[in-house]
Amino acid sequence: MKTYFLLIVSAALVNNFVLTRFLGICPFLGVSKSVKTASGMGGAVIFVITCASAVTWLFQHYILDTLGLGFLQTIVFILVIATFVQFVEIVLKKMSPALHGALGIYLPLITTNCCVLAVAVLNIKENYNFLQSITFGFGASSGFAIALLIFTGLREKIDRSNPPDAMKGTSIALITAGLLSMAFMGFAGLVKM
Amino acid sequence: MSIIETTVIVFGTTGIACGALLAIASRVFAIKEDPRIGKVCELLPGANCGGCGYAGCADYAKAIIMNDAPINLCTVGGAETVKKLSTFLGKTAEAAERKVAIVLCRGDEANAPKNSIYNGIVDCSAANLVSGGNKKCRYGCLGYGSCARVCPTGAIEIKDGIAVVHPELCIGCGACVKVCPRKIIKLIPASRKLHVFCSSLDKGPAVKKVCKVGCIGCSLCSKLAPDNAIVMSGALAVVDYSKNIDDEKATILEQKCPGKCIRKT
Amino acid sequence: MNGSDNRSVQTEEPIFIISSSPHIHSGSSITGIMADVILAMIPAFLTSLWFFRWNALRLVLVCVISCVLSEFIARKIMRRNNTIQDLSAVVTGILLAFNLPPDLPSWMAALGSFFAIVIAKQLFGGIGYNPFNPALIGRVFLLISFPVQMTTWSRWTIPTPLTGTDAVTTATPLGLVKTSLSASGNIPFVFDTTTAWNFFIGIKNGCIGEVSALAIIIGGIYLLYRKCICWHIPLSFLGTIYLFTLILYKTDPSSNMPPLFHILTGGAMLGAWFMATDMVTSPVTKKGMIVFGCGCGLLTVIIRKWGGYPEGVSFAILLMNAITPLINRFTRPRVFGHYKGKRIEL
Amino acid sequence: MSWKMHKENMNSTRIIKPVKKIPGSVHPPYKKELARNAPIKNVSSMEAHFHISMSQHLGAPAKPIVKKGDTVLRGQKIGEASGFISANVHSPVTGKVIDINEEQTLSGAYASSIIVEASDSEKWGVLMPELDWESASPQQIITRVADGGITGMGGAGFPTHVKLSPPKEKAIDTVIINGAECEPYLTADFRLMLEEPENIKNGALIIRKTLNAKRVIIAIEDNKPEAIRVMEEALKNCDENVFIAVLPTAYPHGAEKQLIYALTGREVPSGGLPMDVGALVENVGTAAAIFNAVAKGIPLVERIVTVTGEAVAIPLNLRVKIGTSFAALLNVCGGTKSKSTKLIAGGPMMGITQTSINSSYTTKTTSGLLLLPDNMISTYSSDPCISCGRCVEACPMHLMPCELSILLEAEDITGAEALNVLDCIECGCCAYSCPSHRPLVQHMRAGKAAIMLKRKQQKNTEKK
Repeated sequence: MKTYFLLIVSAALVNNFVLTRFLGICPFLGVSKSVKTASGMGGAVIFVITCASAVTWLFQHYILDTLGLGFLQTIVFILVIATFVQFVEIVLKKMSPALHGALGIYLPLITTNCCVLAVAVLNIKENYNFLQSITFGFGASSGFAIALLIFTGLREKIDRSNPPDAMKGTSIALITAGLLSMAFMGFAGLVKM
Repeated sequence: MSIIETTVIVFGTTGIACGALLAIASRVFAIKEDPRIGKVCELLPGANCGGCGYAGCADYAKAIIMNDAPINLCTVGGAETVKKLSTFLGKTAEAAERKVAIVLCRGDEANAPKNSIYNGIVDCSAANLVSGGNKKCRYGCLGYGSCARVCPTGAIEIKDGIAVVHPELCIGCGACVKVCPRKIIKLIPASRKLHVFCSSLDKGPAVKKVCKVGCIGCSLCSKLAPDNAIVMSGALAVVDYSKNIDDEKATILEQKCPGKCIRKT
Repeated sequence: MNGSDNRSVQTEEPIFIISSSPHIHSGSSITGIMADVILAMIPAFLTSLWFFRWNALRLVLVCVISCVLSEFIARKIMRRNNTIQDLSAVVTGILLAFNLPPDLPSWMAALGSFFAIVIAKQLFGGIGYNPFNPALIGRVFLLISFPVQMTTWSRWTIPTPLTGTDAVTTATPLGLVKTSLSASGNIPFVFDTTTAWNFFIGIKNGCIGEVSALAIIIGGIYLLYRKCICWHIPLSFLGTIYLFTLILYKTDPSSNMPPLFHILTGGAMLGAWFMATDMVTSPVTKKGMIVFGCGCGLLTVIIRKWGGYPEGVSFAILLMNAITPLINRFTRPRVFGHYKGKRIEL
Repeated sequence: MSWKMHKENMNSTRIIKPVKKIPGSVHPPYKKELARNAPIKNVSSMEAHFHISMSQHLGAPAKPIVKKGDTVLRGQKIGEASGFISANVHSPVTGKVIDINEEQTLSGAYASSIIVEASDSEKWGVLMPELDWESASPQQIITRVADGGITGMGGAGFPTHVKLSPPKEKAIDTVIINGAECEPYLTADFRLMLEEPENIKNGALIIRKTLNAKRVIIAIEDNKPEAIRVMEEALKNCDENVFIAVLPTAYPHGAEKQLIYALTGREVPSGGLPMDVGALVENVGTAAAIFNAVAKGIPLVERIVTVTGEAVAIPLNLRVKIGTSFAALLNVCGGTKSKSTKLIAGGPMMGITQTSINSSYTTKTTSGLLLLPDNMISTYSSDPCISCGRCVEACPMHLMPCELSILLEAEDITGAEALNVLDCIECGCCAYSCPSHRPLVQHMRAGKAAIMLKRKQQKNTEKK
């Protein structure tokens, strides 16, 4: 039980995908305009990554490994992830058109959100078992969602701030992200795995 | 079985399975939408200025398809967009003439004095709420630049305390017309060059007291102008923009106006 | 107007100012608040002068001068109006200096000041727009860039007049506990009433401004009296630290320090009274302030207990700064007149 | 002086305490001492021209029913109410109508104004017949109040007869007479309570009778102990359902919603009216005016105005005919003694700045004329919010002015609407306490105006 808890903490805070591993910066900057869309995106990412960790783990262990097709890992993982994202998009378009419209291009871009593939690959690399993989996937994606949500709150503040013209928009957002990641360094060493 | 065959089979099966899943999903969660809306949206200029009266280009595209809205409302795209839309939709419509905004006031700092010092938000609507604004003339331009701020193309400049439109930059979206609390910005055909630069409905003596370049309602211009191209609305001369005034006549009118508010642009 | 108008009273008309109501003001100003904060920091500054002598003076001067200068130059380059007269740069300078170890080279302090003012504040547009506490950003920036210099603590250069015994160590109490616990699993010294009293008045190693809890509390009370801060953040911050560490101490006294130790050491006091209460980067509602303070306390203890750094106050406050917009959003008070059940029974 | 006596009186059953503390509030310097000891003085008719605005009340302006050149009598109706929410206007003097013009009102808008050249300003020309209010029917009273052109005299100027005729399903049990006068500087209501307590009492009883309400509460802040004493004395013979509530001194205790909350614990719902919680609030001046109109047949043509401020030579409380120019009032008070930079109609927290002293004229809602020197006034700047939270603490509506003003600065009307900017009562507590000197109230006002405009436009497009 403790391992799983520590795994979540480690994935979500200490080794936060966005702020310490610097993965998934594109949706991090793109969807952080309003809290509503950010929480939608966070939820979608949590769903996709958690499911994708499960499916890719099963795939790796029962199909690729048994058949000795380890080299197919990357391409098959991408295929599975893409399917999931498409599925989420189709469902979202039907269920919540407003959120779908707000997420816009960033929703299909979960496919190319490197977090997703990173989680899937790390699960295999770190030799996690099935449950650990799902836990790690959940932790990592929650970390992404947390970082995204925090950043969105900040973004709503800095979007109404008054930076010099050269710094307006993405530049000041990136500086804020940098400062935020400095703050996240406080979690360094929190979990010794 | 060779490694290649296995690869092909595994990869192929996975692909087919994923495809099938998506196919089923898209059938179950299908949404109907007229594909023409997206196409029309692409044909529109995408300025999202709202000049057509709809909330942005996408909204206008929807209105064209769903509610049969006229296709010549876009002032930004002008004739070209109308042509494109009419070929695509098979509808005909005459291109509306290009319109530009004009501020009908020339009462700048030197000509129209203020009656007090204003301390507050630099915004015309906000200033107008404080004791009705601080210009002596109740119709004059306040010059706090609300119009300039909403202008999507930066066509409005605040010069000597009044707003001036640069017609070559104006796309005629009408955002400034909506925002002006004194309602002195008008959209006019771009080809018209003679204007009465005053919006004061007050009578002559009252206007004279508050502004050096106001219309004093002498009605001289309405008599001189051909074809009733300038008419009197109470004590204010108003140009009828549906009628053309040739340049020669315009020069005469400009020179003759005793209030010095008829000018050419 | 006609001739008979002469009969009515005409007074010489002055030019009036028109503005929206209200027409009177409480007289509070940003400069006034900042001046109060500076005044409140004087006791802590005096104690640091006593304990660290020349180094304290040097660091405070370097930080204040480089902060003010950075602000002045940044505003010039940005072609904005000059804002050094609002004293906020001075406050940032003093707070940053308070968060530095006494032996830090001057150039590092100046670099930290520059980073604090230019990157963390002016790039966002100056006072009011910065999402993070500039002084803390400066400190964390230095901590990450120069970990050795930022955690090297000199011995006191003066004898300790109040105890007579020379209780000198080369690390901060927190650092000492951390290294000792991870090396041998033992607590390196006894935390008794005498030590607690020493820690309270300032006989311990640490950053120049944080050593004397007493001096900081005096300043904090002044701020409370002047209504520059309210009790919510300091109390919930320190209270959370106390409660959390009390629980830890009760469960396992052999590997945990008593709660009083955690409150009196490190930057807890300085953080709770002066850093977390920074108006710009803390929530605006009372409820939000309590959430903010509790969050700071929680994160501080988590980092101190399980984290890699011996001290977590700066990180905790920065992390809570980041969440402040969200706290503000979710702690909005119920607007008067908005309630369920529209009709009140008479 | 009479503080001790007031304490003793706290034992009396008539004096009650508020049941709730209002949210927020500020404590500005009250400056009541400037004019509090000046008895009400009648302004003798030195004025020749009276500019009587047709828009002295909330709602549709009255319609002039006299022509240029007509002779009008003191007390004669010259403006006819032109809608459901509107009020009659009467001539304060006997004289000749010399012009009917569009003139700027005190709020800055324009409305027609009847200019009367006075020949006799003391003798009543026409009066309505006297009415025995104790035997009159509620309908008779309401008609009389409407005929007399009575409006709220606290500031907003809501036509009183509309307030007195609530729909049947909204029973009113509590009549609150507002003598809080929480606005700094002003002492008009205070003097009225001292000098005409009987009129106020009778007015209150008339309102109670009309509405068939149970109790009357006269609310007075505890910085006016003399008024509390005098009012209590006046209420000696009343039944046990007439109370005096002593409020702690805090601004804005006199705001309608806050006053109801403090005295009854009931919250007027957002967008609702006091009658939704069974209450009605009238200013003490209105109560006296109701009594005058109903019992004596005198229409509302005069009111008490406090002329005060550091720049005024001799601050006074004056009984002023509506339509008198501010310059004339200032003349009675000996003019200015120092340079004045702000001319305010009303109090310093909610009053409206005027551009000219010669062309501003007293209305039914002018409770004060304030001339403030340079060092007293607030100066607004466009400095950023430092999120100190003082406005949030001060707001009596529990809004977040700092957040709202930032939203409105970015012209995010929808965002501000979602955060209930429409609930703002514009009391000014936020801007008063803002260390950044941000024009918070103006932001709210502009935001509210923008929202109303947006709603109107939406309605228009829907109609299309």
